[in-house]
Amino acid sequence: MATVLLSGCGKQSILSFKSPQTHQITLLWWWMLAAASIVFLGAVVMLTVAWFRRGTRGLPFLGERETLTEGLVVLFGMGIPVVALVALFGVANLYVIKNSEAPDPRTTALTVVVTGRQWWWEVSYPGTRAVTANEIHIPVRTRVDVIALTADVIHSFWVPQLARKIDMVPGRRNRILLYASRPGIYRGQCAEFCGLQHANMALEVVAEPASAFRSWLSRMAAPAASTASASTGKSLFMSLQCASCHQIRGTAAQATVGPDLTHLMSRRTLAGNTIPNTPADLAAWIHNPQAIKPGALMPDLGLSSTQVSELVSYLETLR
Amino acid sequence: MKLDRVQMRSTRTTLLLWFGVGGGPAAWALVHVMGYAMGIAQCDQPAGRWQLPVHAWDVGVAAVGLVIGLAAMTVSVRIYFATRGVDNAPPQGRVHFLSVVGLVVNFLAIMIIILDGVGTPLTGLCHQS
Amino acid sequence: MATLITPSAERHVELLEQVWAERQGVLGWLTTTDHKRIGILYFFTSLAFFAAGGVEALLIRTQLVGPNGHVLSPAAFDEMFTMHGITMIFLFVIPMTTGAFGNYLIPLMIGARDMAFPRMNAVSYWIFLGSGIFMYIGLVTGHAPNSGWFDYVPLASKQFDPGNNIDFYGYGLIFNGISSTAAAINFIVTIFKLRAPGMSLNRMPLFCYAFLAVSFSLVFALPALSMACVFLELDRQLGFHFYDVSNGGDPLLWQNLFWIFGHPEVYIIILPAFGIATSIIPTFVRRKMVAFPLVALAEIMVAFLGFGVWVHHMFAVGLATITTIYFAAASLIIVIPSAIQLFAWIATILTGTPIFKTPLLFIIGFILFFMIGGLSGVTVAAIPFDQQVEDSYYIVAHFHFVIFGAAVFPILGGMYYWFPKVTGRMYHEGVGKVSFYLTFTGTLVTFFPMHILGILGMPRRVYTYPAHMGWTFLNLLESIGSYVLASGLILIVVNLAVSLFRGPLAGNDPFEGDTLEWSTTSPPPPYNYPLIPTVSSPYAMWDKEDRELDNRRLARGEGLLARGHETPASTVQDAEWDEILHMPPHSAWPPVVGLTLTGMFLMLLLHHYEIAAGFLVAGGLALLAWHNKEYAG
Amino acid sequence: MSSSGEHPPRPSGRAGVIPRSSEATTAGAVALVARRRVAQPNGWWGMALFVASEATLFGTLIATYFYLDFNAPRWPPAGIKAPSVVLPLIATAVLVSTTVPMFLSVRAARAGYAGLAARFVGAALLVQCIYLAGQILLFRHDLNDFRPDQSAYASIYFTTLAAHHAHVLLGILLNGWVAARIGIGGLTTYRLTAVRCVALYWYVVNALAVLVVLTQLSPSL
Repeated sequence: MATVLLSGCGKQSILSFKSPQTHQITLLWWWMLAAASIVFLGAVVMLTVAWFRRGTRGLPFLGERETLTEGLVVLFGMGIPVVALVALFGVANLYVIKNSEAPDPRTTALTVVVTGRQWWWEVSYPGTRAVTANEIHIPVRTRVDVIALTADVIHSFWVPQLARKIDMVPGRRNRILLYASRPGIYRGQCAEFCGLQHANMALEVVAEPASAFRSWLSRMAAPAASTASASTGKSLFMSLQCASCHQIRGTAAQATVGPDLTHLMSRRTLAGNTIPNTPADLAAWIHNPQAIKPGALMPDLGLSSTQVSELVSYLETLR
Repeated sequence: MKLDRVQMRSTRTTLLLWFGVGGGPAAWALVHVMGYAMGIAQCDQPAGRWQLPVHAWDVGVAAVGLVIGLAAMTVSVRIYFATRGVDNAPPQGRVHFLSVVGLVVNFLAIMIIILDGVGTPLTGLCHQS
Repeated sequence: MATLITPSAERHVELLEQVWAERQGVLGWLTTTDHKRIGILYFFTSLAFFAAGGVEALLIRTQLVGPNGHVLSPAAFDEMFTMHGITMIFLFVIPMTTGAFGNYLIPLMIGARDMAFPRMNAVSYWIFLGSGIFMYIGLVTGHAPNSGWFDYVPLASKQFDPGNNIDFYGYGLIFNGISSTAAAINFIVTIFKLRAPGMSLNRMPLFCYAFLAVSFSLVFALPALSMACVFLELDRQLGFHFYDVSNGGDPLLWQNLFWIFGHPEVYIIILPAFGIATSIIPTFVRRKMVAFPLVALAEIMVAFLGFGVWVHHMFAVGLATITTIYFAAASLIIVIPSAIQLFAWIATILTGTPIFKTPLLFIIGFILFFMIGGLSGVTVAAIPFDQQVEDSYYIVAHFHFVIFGAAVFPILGGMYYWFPKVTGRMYHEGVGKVSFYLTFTGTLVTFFPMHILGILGMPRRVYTYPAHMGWTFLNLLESIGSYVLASGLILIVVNLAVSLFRGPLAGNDPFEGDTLEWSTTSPPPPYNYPLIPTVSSPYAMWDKEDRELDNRRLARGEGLLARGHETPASTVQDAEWDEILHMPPHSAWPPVVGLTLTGMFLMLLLHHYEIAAGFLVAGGLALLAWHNKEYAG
Repeated sequence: MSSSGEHPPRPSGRAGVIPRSSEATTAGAVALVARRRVAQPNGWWGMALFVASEATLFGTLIATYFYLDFNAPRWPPAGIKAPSVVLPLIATAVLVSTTVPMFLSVRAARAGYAGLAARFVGAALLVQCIYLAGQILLFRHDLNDFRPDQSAYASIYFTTLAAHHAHVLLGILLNGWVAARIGIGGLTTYRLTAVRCVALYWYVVNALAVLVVLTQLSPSL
């Protein structure tokens, strides 16, 4: 247990911070933990002493003088706490907060709009056509201004290793700084209860070198490559309800209820980071979403396995 | 000065005593509500309907609150010394007891008011936390 | 022992026995206005709800015992954690502390013969019972509230929750609030006006200070919740737009109103625990509390400051720092009254000569758990850290240490402590100790790992979690702990249940307690005291001269007050004997009023607004009939 | 510490007789009790706390009103004209004027004049009924202009007013009850307390009326 804590392993541990902001918050946490432990142990010691001296009245060494005892209560109950709390107020709420506050737009190089939806994340890059889902790509060591919106209920955007959380509240345009000191993939999860599948509403932040990011972004902005090979699957997609919820840019499918599938196969996972994005998982998902994510808004269309495989073979072309 | 039993029951003493107990907390409540209302009014308005001098107001209100709090503190200190060493029989016991209550209560209220008054000017206007 | 009977005293006591004779049987319990009987009704009702809430908790823990659990469906899980919260807060802790402990003990501790408004006391119980049943009808019919006890809109709006699940919550809490408000007003007036002559404010037991603080919090906090729920139902039923952002409303309005109530609520839950602790400690360490005035004011001050910290539940919604900083400051300083009390308790135990009997053990557990919960509470008053762990399991750990570890342990200790007074029999000490160690370990193992889970990034209110997150072991540990905890609680019930029949007779004052309730017989007679006791300190039972004086006065039949259900009323500050009141013996109207209100809310829920209005009128008529019988006061 | 031999303290500076309120059933005895006791009766405290919670309730409503105001781009929103000032202010002034007869009825009751007290309450009752009737007409008139399910402004506007009118109605019922009780049955300590409670209720409702009307009219002020 302690080793888990200290090694700071775990994909969402605030202890394995990867940005100056989370670094400071975690530092704050260690200091508070240290102070709290001292206070707690002090109390335990006093109670232990009380147990050993249960036969004798008064304080050890200091005796029974009531005013002295009351003075100690004032010292430990008011004097020391006031000092500690005022210090904490200064450090946390006046200093550290400067790094966790919403960033000044002039100091950020990139803006990403993340919209929470039941139960997935829509990610778009203003100024480009790029729209994707549950996967935020950012250039490493770059200050990114994330605009956190919601399309339905309140969600909360939380990638513990990179930043503190921010709620996505209807009618509010909340902002938060996203910054990754090191390339990597950082998991995040919705932190505000948002309904049946709150548990399966996760996302990944992919921090990559600027060049890789730029090529990814241009790929995302482009429409789907038109492929004749999977035409049956394609026509199925358009004829069944699929097209009434999903968008595939460059085709007739233009609905924006569900995630944009233009570059579906470029994503690592499906269904809000619930299952990996392999043809087999994709088939299982299309065949019966409710079995994998009960309550999810994608209906069970009752497709035959041939229909499913045709759909999958088409979707596989969306790279 | 020392208070005798009659003075202790007098309306004047009673009012002073309860001001000594409730003054600081009331002042804090004022500062608190004003500060929150100002912040919401200025920072959560969708269209720029108004520009409020939030920083100036926050400090000003905190100053007023501080004055009230200190006044209440003074009162309870005076009563505390005026009734020191009495036995616990009413009214003097009760008066002394309430003066002690006033001392600590006002101390706490004043502490918060100071943190507010010092903290807000050091905070950017409408920086989303 | 106060009722040392001389032949002449005997006559006076017999007279009182006739005057205060209680009705027998079910009718007696239905129409009773005796604060002790009402307290017992509260006790068993809230205990039943505690069991229900506990079962819900165990189901939650069983679902989370490992990754991808299938014990509960997502929908069922949401209903479970919602009902768990509502039950534990509104149907267990508040009715158990104010309803059961407060009702039974406050009049005894202040030397009164009943509450200030005995019939209103009864009606509070019947309304509480009605509201509890009302909300559980939802669960039984499969429409339990399902968006958390905090019930954030828009998730709770008609659009996203079209069933009537949320209506059980909205109407249920308005309904429940009536009961709590009535009870709170009753406590305040009782403590203000019915204190035994001589019990001036500075001679009042700290237990009463705690309950005074709680009652004031309830009176001023509940309107915010009731109004929030009224807005919610107006939005849901009649299409109003309080919370609807597309028509000028604001979902944060709900959060503000809810937490303006919700944070004082936290102190409403914890303060009675402080009160119980401050009455158990002096008895078992055999000395008076250290720094009496400081502890008294701390109890009041916590309740007062509790009204100014609500936004610390909203640090992550994106408010401006310049507004949140006010609440951060208040949230930090509110720690100090609690710190004062903690060190006062510790200093009292340290300088006294403690006997570690079961009740004191539970208080020691309470002190340790309250420190853990309080210290983690300090950490979340640091805005950036709060924004990191908010809505993670760290918060679950924090408030369970506060409202289970710190609020419920004194309740359990108090059950043991006052069991001999209420039943006249002694519990089994050995089994009691075992039950303490079980519940203590259980609580620690269940809730402590939650801190670490939060730090490891596990969010709250998830019905499942993936296997690869490194959360599995700790969740398993917690689930095991929850079963240990449950076994401990069951052992307590068994101990008390068996002792009720097999326990040795306890006598009036088995622990040499410090407050007045120990001076009367166990269980106390309907009139509580044959004569109104003399008081000259907060530790009335330890003023032997006063008790002997009482016995002499009883023998003389002085101040007997036996012309009817009489009790003295005294002045608010100095408790000087001011008038003699005549209390209502029993009344059939309180249950009737409770019934009409239950009917009204059920009809509102089913949209039969005319019938609901009919029930309202019926209730009004019942009140009219109720006030037809006049008692002074 | 304890004070041996001390008898229960009597009200300071007055005769040692402690009034048995329950036995004061004649006007004279009631007046005597009213003179004798120092503290406010329990019923008065109960009512004081009840109206305190009611005041908090209105505080919530008014706070909500301004919270929504602060969050709105226009207040009242487009399509709803700002409320007209004159009539509501006059009506409120009329209601507030009933504070006087309520106060006088308490004085009369304390002095033991049952009939007089009942008549004062009756006078207040009459004015209050007229007020409520007028307000209901205004309310219906507003409903013709805009409906509560139209916007957040409309919702809080009508809810606040309705809440206040409901409190006036309750006060009217209380007044009717207490007037009948005293007018027919004469005075008892219980009824004296009742008059004082109802009067206290009205003082607060009248004060709230001023706050509510100022809130209601704030866009036009």
